[in-house]
Amino acid sequence: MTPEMKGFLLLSTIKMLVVFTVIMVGVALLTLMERKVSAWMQNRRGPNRVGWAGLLQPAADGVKNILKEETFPALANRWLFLLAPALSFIPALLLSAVIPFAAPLPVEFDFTLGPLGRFIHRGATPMVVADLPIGFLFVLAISSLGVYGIALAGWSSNSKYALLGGLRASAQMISYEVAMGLSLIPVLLLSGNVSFTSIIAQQQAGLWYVLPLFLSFFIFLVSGFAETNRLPFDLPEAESELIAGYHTEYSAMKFSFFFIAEYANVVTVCAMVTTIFFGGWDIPFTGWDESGGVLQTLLTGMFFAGKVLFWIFFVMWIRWTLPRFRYDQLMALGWKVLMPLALAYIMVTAVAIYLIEQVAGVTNPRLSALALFGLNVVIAVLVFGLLDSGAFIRGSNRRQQRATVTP
Amino acid sequence: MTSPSIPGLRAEFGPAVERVLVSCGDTIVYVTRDRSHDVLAWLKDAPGHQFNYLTDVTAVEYRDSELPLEVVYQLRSLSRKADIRVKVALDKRAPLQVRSVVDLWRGADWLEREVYDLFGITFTGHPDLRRILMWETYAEGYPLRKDFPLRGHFSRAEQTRQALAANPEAHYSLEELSIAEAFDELPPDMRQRLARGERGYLK
Amino acid sequence: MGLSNPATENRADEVTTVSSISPNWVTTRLDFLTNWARANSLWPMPFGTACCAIEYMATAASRFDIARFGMERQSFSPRQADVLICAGRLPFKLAPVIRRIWDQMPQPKWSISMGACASSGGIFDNYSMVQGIDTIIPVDVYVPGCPPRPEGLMYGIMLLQKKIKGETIADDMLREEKLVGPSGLFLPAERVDELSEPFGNSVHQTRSA
Amino acid sequence: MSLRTVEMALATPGVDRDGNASRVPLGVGGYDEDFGAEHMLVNIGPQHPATHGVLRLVIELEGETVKRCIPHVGYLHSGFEKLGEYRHYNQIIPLTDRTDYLSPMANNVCLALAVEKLMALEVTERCEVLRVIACEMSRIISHLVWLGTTGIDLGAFTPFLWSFQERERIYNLQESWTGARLTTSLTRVGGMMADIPEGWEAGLRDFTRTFPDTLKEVDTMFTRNAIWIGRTQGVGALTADEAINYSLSGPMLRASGVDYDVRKDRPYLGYESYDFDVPIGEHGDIYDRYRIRLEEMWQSNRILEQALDRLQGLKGAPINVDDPRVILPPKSRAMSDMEAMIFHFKQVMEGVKPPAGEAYMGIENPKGELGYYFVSDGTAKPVRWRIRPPSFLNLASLPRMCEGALLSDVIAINASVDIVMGEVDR
Repeated sequence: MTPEMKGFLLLSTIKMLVVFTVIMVGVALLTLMERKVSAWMQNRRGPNRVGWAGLLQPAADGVKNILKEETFPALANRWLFLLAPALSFIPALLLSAVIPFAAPLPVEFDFTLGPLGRFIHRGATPMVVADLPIGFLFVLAISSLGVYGIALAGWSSNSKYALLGGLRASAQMISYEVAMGLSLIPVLLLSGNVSFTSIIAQQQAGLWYVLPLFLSFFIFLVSGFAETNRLPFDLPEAESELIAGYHTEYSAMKFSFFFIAEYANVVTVCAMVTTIFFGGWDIPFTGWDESGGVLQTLLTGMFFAGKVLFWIFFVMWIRWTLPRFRYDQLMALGWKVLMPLALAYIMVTAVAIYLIEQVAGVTNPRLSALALFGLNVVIAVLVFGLLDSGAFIRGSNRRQQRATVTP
Repeated sequence: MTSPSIPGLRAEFGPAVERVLVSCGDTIVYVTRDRSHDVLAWLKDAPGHQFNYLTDVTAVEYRDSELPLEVVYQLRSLSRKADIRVKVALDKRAPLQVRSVVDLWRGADWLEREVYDLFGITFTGHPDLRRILMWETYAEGYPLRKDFPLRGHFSRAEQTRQALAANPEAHYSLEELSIAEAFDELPPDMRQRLARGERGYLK
Repeated sequence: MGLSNPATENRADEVTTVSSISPNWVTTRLDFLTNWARANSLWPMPFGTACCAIEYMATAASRFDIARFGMERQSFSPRQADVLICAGRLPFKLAPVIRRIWDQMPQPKWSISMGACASSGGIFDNYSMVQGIDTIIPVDVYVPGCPPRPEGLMYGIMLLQKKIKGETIADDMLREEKLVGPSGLFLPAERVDELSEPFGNSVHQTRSA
Repeated sequence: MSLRTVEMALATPGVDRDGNASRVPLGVGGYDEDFGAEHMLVNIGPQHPATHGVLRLVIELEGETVKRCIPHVGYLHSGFEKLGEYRHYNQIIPLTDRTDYLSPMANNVCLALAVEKLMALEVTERCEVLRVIACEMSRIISHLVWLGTTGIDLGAFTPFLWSFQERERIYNLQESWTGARLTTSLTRVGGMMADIPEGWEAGLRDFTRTFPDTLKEVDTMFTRNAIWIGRTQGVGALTADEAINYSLSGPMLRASGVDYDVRKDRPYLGYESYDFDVPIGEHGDIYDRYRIRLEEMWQSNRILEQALDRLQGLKGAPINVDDPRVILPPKSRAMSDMEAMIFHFKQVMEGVKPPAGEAYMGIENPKGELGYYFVSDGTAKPVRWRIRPPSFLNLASLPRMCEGALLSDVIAINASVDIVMGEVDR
């Protein structure tokens, strides 16, 4: 093994450890954040008895869950029952590997470590565990694995609530997978690349994609909510109908794994939204390139975290505000609204890009992005006008007019 | 003042209207058991009366054990804003039976089940007459009868034992969904199993 | 359900031996950690039946906010719950249900009997009401009141936390539960009579008779 | 129609008679070797977050469509009516608190009115106004709980806490008047337990002034919310004829377009002299029920304001009837005056004795028409105390409303009925 490869491995291991730790601790703190945000919205205090302002509450919950009795329902399929939490937990963590979380950091070292030999690394290191050239394709592929964990959990529990939850989850996640994938194609058209690093670079050069590709962003966000089973799409664990849905029969740490997976998924979706539509770690109007130093990496990292946190807050905000969809409405929204919308949007964007870049010959990325933005404003007004008229979600078409009867 | 419906009622049913009295401004009509359903149906639909709203069905047992048990129907006419109370006296020595009025008012369904549950009065023609408040295997009797002690017939220990033995999901089955009609709809194999007493027995 | 199993041996007369492990530094440190975590993360299983359930809801709402104790995750699935809060009266028809839920909860578990009806039957000394849920499941804390004020319930919760902090993993009898015998009683019938003579206990029909 | 009773073997599900574990069949009906059953039975309750207590629903599902829904009640049967036969009339009042524990004060009022009808008593004007205030406060807090729990059932958690904040404010008023937050035992036969304390009107006036803010907030959150509308409109609809045939009452009946409100049509407590509107729905679905309950809270607020104005003119007026048969003499007189002491003694030991006869008194409770039916034989304890439970009758229409709905709709429909199990099961 060459010293360069060893250096690469060393760096990757360090990045892996850092990301894993940040995600795990972050998820723990997110549960606290969820509780605090909900408390804030409901004029409450939220946990504040353990540690300063309740900061140790996740620790208490974690330790308690580790020490709690593991239950196995009689006649549950034992192996699948055990495997399901892991199956939903691992993909959630895998996803965090491909998202760049800061500007590249110039690292240089050259040392020898006893029997391990020489480690060499030179040049800028991208701040991502694995800078995959397949970018968001990997994310789409892995995130659709998460459904197995949930469906298996629902099936193996030998409980009807769990079964219904699992069924709902698989239908819902697979449906919205389609819309999610389609919503990313305009991104591909505009950036010409699926790698996150180059998408960020493109956004630095032009505009954040939320402006030229607003509808993509909207569809992606809605599908993201559905993918993570958060309100208003939390049908798989709809508390008032299915008690706890697919994890009804899970106790202790196995239940915690589902919990962690859910929050890790939220983090991933928010990081994806940030990376694809909000410029990733880009700080607008700075135009820093890869020549920056440690300070730049730190600052961009913090900026990235800030953006992700905002979206996480947004997710929680929605959760504590909106009621839940019904199952058929959810499916109608996915298949009858979002998917055709995404398909039509692909066409419109493709034509628009062709017109702007080939026919009009605009080469400045910022200018062409601005032109697309103008187009998007028009489309958004049309689409939201249609949605608001209540043709799809409202269900008012089910309502029959009836004369008032006075006895 | 008696209700203006009384003359019409007397003219229509004659001796079936046993007596009429007024208490606290409410008119009470006693009718015989065999004509009770006819009287109620007539009161519901006859023009000029139209007691279309069944307020309540209940029963009364007096402390004097000689007095009959009474089934009480509270009727109301929503359009005329009038009330009438129809009573059917049931002799305790005879079987406690009266015609069900579920075919007139769907709302009577649960009310009659409740009267059956708490007083033991059978409503003939009721589609699904089961205990409603007490559980199906409740063995102590009919709680609102005067010969039923406040704390029940059994000791607390026995009550606890019986309650715990009553399976919370015993009725979690197709048979339970609608006991009166389920049997005929059951698949043949299940019917056979039931007949063999594998899940229970028919009586 | 674990109920039909008759208690094969009667432990009532046995001398309770507390522990096989003597407390040492390791167990006390571990005790501290486990008890701290358990006491501060009591996820309630709200078994709300009647009036007390409304006061329980008030306790969960903004003004009193049991979220401060880390209790806002109401586990309606008993598998994820730590403390069963029986809020309200318990008729005999519901007795097997609460027993089933208690059996479904994983260890360690505790229970709070909220209100007079759950604790003793309250004003409902009649044919339909269980005279205290402790004839069905073991109870850790009784909260008096009809219904108890939210402050009362929170005091009960804090008492339960105190109780949890006094537990030790060295005590292997801690979670042992006696099963109900074939007579439906925890003690043999003669012993109940003996204990309740000559006046009977508060509900004098509890005699084995 | 034949009547058959199938008695179940007392074996634990999942365990056969010999104690061996067995798999509970997930479905029923049309059993097929390869694909299993067509239908699935889902048991909701008695302990379930959406059953508002201990209701139990057995639902037969085809996919997620409800084929049949069978409610099972009685899990909170507390024997109120039996207990009432062993109590004096005034001693029944604490029992009424605990039937519909979401609106205890209105229940107290109903009991007092029923016994007063039995005894042909006329209460004083101030007492009437105070009882109106009690009824309307009850209506507001009961609808608030309905609003919050329905929000939870449809997935929106936050309005529950908003409504409980408002409830806490009414709890404070109730507490300073009656001494209890929930179980008020407010009325006595012929009067009230106590007059309102000093400065209480100011507190209620403050409430009536600020309460509409919360209503507006809820209104913005739900009334035009696309998800809320989609979940509620056209779901669980009942026609007017069906509603009457099922003996529904209260908001359930009015949502179906039947213009019937006991306060308007059989006025009691001088309701005819108050200026308020009765909202009527037209579709009979969940959305109309929601709109009606929301509007009723506005109207109750209006009535409260009018009642407070009237209370101004009735300062210092008596709240109890001047009748030693039913009202205890003041404590100071009972301690010093022989006659008063005898009355006190007889009242406490023997209780109120209405003449033999019977009376039915129905009032417009938040849930619908609550009726108390008393049969007296001239002794101090009723022969029969019957509660006409509005939510019991409203709930009986659930199977009809759930036909063809989805599983989620069942939860929403059940929430829209606004049941309180203490009253359903009594």
